[in-house]
Amino acid sequence: MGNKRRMTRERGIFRWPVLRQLRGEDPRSDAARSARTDALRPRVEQADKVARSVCPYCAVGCGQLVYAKEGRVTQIEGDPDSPISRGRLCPKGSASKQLVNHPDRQTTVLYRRPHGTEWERLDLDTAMDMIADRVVRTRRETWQQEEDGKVVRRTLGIASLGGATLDNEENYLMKKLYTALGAIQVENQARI
Amino acid sequence: MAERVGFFTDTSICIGCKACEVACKEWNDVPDDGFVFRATSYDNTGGLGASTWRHVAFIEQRVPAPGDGGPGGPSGAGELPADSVGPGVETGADGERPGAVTGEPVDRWLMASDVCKHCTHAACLDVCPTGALFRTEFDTVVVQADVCNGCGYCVPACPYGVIGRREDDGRAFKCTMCYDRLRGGLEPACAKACPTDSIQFGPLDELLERAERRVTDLHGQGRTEARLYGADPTDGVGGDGAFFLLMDDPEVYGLPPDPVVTTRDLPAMWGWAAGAALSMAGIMTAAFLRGRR
Amino acid sequence: MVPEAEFRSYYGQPVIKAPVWHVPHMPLYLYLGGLSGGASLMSAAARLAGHDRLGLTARVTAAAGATLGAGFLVAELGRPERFLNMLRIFKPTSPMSVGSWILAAHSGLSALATASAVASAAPASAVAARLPRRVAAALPAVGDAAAVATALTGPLMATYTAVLVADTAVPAWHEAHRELPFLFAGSALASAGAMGMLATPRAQAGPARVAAAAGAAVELAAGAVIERRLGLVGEPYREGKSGRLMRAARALTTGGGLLATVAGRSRALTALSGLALTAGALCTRFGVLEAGRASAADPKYTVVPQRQRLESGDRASTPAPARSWP
Amino acid sequence: MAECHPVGFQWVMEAKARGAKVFHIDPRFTRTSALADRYLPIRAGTDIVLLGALINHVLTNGLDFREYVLAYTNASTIISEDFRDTEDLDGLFSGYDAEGRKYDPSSWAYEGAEEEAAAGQRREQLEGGALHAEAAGPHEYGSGGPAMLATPSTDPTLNHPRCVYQILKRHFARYTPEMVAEACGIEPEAFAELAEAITANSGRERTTAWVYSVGWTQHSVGAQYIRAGAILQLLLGNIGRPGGGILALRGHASIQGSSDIPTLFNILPGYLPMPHAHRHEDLDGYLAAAGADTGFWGRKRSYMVSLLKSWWGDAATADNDFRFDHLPRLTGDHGHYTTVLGQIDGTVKGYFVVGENPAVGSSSGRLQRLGLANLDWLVVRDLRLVETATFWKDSPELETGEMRTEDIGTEVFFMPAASHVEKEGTFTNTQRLLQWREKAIDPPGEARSDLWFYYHLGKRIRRRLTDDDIDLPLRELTWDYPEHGEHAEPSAEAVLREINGTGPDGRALSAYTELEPDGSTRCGCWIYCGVYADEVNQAARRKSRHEQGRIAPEWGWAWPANRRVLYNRASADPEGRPWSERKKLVWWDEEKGEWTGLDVPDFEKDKPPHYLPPDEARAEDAISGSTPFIMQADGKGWLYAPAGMADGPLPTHYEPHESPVPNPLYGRRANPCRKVYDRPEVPYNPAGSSRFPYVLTTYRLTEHHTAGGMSRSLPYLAELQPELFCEVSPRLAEELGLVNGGWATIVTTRAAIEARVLVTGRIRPLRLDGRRIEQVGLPYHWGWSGGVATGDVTNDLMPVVLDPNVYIQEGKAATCDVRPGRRPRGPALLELMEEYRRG
Repeated sequence: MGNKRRMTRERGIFRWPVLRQLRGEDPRSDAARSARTDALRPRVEQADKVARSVCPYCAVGCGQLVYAKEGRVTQIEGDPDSPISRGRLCPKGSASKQLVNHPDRQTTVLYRRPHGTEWERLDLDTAMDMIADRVVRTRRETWQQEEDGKVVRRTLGIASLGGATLDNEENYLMKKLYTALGAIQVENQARI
Repeated sequence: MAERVGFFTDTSICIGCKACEVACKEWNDVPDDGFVFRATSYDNTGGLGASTWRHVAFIEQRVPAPGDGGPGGPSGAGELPADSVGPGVETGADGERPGAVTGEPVDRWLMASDVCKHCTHAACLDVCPTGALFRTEFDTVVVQADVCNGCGYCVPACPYGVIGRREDDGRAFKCTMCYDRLRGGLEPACAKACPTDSIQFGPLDELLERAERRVTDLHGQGRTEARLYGADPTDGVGGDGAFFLLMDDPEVYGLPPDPVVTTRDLPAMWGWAAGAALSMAGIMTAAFLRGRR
Repeated sequence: MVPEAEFRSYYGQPVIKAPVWHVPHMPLYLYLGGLSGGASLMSAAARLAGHDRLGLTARVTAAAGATLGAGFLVAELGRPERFLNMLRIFKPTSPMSVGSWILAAHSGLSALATASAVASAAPASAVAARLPRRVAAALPAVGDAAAVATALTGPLMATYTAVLVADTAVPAWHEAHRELPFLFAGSALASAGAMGMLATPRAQAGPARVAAAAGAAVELAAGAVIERRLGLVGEPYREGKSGRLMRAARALTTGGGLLATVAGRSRALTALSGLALTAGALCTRFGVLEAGRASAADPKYTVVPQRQRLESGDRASTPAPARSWP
Repeated sequence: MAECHPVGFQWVMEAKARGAKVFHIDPRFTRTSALADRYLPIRAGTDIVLLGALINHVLTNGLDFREYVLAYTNASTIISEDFRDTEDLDGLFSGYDAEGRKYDPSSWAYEGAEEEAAAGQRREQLEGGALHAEAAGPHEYGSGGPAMLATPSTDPTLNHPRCVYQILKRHFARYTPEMVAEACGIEPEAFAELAEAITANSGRERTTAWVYSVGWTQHSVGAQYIRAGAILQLLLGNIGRPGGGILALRGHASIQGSSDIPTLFNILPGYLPMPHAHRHEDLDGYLAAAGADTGFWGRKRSYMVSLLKSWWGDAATADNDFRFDHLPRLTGDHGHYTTVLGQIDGTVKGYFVVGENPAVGSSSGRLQRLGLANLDWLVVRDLRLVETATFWKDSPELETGEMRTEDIGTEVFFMPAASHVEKEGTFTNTQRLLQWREKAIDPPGEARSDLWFYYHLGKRIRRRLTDDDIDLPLRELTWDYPEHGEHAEPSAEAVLREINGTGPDGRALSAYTELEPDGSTRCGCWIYCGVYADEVNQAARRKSRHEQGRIAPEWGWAWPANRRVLYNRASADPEGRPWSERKKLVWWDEEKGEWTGLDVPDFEKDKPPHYLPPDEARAEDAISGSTPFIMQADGKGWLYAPAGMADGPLPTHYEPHESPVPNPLYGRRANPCRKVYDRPEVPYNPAGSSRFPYVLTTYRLTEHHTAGGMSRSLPYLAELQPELFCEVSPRLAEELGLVNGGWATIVTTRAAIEARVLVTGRIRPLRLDGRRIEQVGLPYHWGWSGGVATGDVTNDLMPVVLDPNVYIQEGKAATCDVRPGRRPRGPALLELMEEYRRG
């Protein structure tokens, strides 16, 4: 923009578009511009981190660039370098910023006691201990060393169902821990 | 002034995924537009407005067997134009609301992503009294949200029914062709997301050339109903910065068949108004001359 | 009647957006602008013709109309606190921008004219007494000059709003762009005349009655032409809610106009005529807004004429002048 | 594909622009149909008839790619004379046990299998196969084949009446175009066009690809649908070649990974079977019965020992069978639906639900909720409060009075989860490509990654152990990963490195061929070995597509060994030369004496095409230089599966469990081995019942994701498809008085739900045998909570009928009734259900 420098110099009354108009600027373009408009830049330029990620919805595996600023995601869009997606995203992939930033996300632990009618708050550490206690107790109570004369070394008292958006590393630790616990009813969306 | 840029939306390869609608909203922070099941095929956002800057239309049709005739478009696409059947496109004086059912199997499902046309002669921009709407260095038309005072004039001025006023906010909004992104050398969010490249962004001249080639290709494949819309610089709005390849008449997609920028007639209007004003003065003078007697 | 038109659309949805302007803000503004415009013209003529009593009524009416109208205009904005942005720029392509400058000038002038008239009419008043002597002395002259100046701004006030609504994509408005200024001008005269009749002693209200009757005649004539010339596009002026309003306007204006010619004979006739004309002018404005809404809501008004244009080989184009607006 | 994998569909559009012809076969006209060259409507649940007819068309007209078929498939293999086909037994194969509703597959074997030297062991393997079938066994061979002869007797002339080719011909003879019209509702002309197109487009110069999703798998004959596709593609020479294949489009970001490193009951990482109590008493016994000894699966001891070593580390030694006994044993079906019945029966006390929402996402939602309500404790980990977490306060059963909140004793923990940008790790996409995700931000509040949850839960559990013997597997478990950050997040890279495996020197291994059976190597998932080669996270590679070729080998890492096209040895002819210049991918470089090409060859690099295995060869050494299917016992593509399938060696059309019509092909109506339950909680619509006259099929929409947990609550997606709707044809709407935009109630014996009506010509009534069959389509994304877009639960309608091979539910074809208007509320709903159940 040829007259950008002039505009940035202008202050106060001199920015009044009518005056700029009288000086010959086009009232339908240059003269009409506000200071905010002159300063506009894409917000991704302000990101302090750009993570190369992958869309969490279907299994096509589209590349995503996740822009974050001060610990908050400011934009998620396709990674143009990806040979799979070439920077494109479907509506779900395009909505993944909302998935992350959505105010409806539950970010605290909630607890419902047996027969309770409302949620209660529980801190994370306590909840983890309570869950560990229950796993250990249930495992002992339902341990099966043998069935029909055959060694089975397992518990049918603890089961698990995982979604298929789990990372490989997560699935691995799950399967490893469950197997060591003797829990065999370990299932995943992959069968559903 | 930078080179003029624009959108070429090739509806013949649109898969109706609505990524454009969502990508637009994510980038531009456009609020949701309500949650209404409209029973109009897979379209539940209805049309462009203050809170929908990209909108995908869905039209279910039956292609009549050759010889069935059908309303031929101006492009002379007499062979294949689809008859409008089913609760899709309505034909008739009353443009009956969905609910009526006529029943032939659908074998053509048109999908098209609509957007602000960024007209060469933009009525919204012309009529905006505050200068909120302005023409950018990319020859696009953008509302400055910090200037708009919500007068609402641009809303009925647009011959395409694009711009709307958000009633809870009070201001007018529409597609900016991601003006902020353009300033950073990025392409608009919708074009970037579009999985099949139905939405193409680039220098307008290049897009026009590409579009002409695409029409030729399609005609070569026997799809003679393909035609460009908004690509003609001599039309009533001087051509669009966002133009389309359509597979049926524009009105089938909810687009005006022959739009005109209303300000084309403004000089004449001022003329008639001046005449009326003078008449007023004359009558008033006469009234006093007569009333004195 | 116009035969039922065959046309195609997207689920019967409108192609263009209906005006978002609210009721009653928008039609009241149109009415008040017309009233103020007509009244200011009357005040100027009264000053020149020496009709002081009628002139005072007219000045007060002009100022009040402009002020109240501006109030409705501001209230109509989505962001009323930004009403001053109307004067951010001057855009000849925007009737609303031009109108804003006209309104600014007109309301300022009419306020000045009224202030001076009020001050002069009550010389003993505290207001005048407090003013510096020199200012007080100059006041009547300044006021008169302002009143005369409104002879220029007034008619523009009354008619620019017609351009404002016509300069849209709404078929019923745009296609009526020839007649609407006359409709509004006539209505403005009738309104101002009615107000003059109502608020001025009968003996001094003669010109007001003439203006009212003549204005009514112009309004009716313009309305008749719109209905005849516009064909399908004019349908909303004849049918539905807007049609009913327009018919009511026609009846009231006809009655009020006829009464105006005889209103000099009694207070009752004056009141009846003035009120009928005022109501008629209001109905016209409400009717025009409704017609615009109905015209935008049904895609046939947009599609059918355009399709006919295309099929008759008369495709729209943009003439060169419009491309080079400043 | 355009509906559910829009970004993947760009490649179909690209192919179309280059002249590819696209057919779309689906019960309803979808967004994919809109862009296809031809759309073929099909009655849900009849694809085997169509595929069978295509196979028949190829065989009858001799249109198969004969050189490919002869060299690379088992077409010439002679089958046991004990084998009887469905042609002989009216829809049954030999070996059916009516009482147990299962097959003894021994009569399906290759001729000579029973006379082999190690006959006893072979027998055991076959029995093992049958037992595995009880535990969804065939799924265990996901990356390998079951045991079978490496060098069976063959007839290269294909004339032997018992050779696979002739058996196939006989088996599919009744799959005619007329039958397609009668069963599927596809017109003979449309069928002819399809048959002509796929055969003309296959051979040396051209390849055809088939793409499927759960429309093929969620059936009581699901696995056989895929088999049918595979047979057709093998006959046409479209496997292992560029532009060919049968491509599974999977629906979730890492659903492939969730199978590879399974959280599935019947397998261990790398498709090694979970040991069975009655078959696998020790490691040797396990390995003897765990599939083939020839082909790369023959290295299973190395894979298994390396896995045990990576889990139990130094405690796992040759002396203690590498702690094989630490593995719990299966005794049958422990799958998802059986688990739910276990919840109702009270055997399952505690349940972890991690990023899943069975209360609305699994078939028969009511059954799921009855199960949840009978638990002692439930842990739900998710981004938001999904229905599975809140069922106790808002389940539909509360409204009907079947449940009361106060009566539900389930203790519920809701643990907020980290989103995909708040943690790092790998997803495995639908083409087996592992892609590492960098972390962008920390998770908010108490949200944590699932990695964090399981790691720290494990640590806490380990702090609570006793010296008791049952705790030994936990005490000895290798459970020590580097932690970082204020939340002590375990290192995902360290876990990935463990999955990759390490050698005796502690360095990351580069390939699964480096794994040893002696305990000197460790590897958490043998097929992923190499993802951390050279101590580099290969999955994190992001070399731009602009800087590399079409195969893009330096973007992420594909298992196995970064090969992008599986079995790509088949892209070259038996002598190792590309079938054609146009379709070349890998080939034998005689000069260098190695395989080379555009992709990483899926073959031993230096094994020449003319290599012939010596007798008694084991593992890959038993695979000849001219057979590409290196995971199979004989290196061949199996047109006929002599073992490994629970419901027969060849695909056979059976009607869905719930079908409005009898089987037009055989007296046997439905899959004789399908898994059904005889319990009051699991009701079925009687077959052919006039009470349930319509075909019901379910599906997804572009705008939503599965049961909606990640999409319904997002305003930007919810506004695009805000309400549950049913799609019905204009004819049906007219008949039933359904109004577009109004309401309909859809009823099965499981549930009655209401949906908005979308009347559309995209749903076509099909004319079958003079009878009009109406189909009703329902997307299944909605549930009762989640804010902006709520609706009844489509999955509540669906029956629990499972495929006998992989235990997937029949979600794509059932029957239903439709009534105009909204459903009754409260107890009145139960009355309506009762009325329907009475018939």
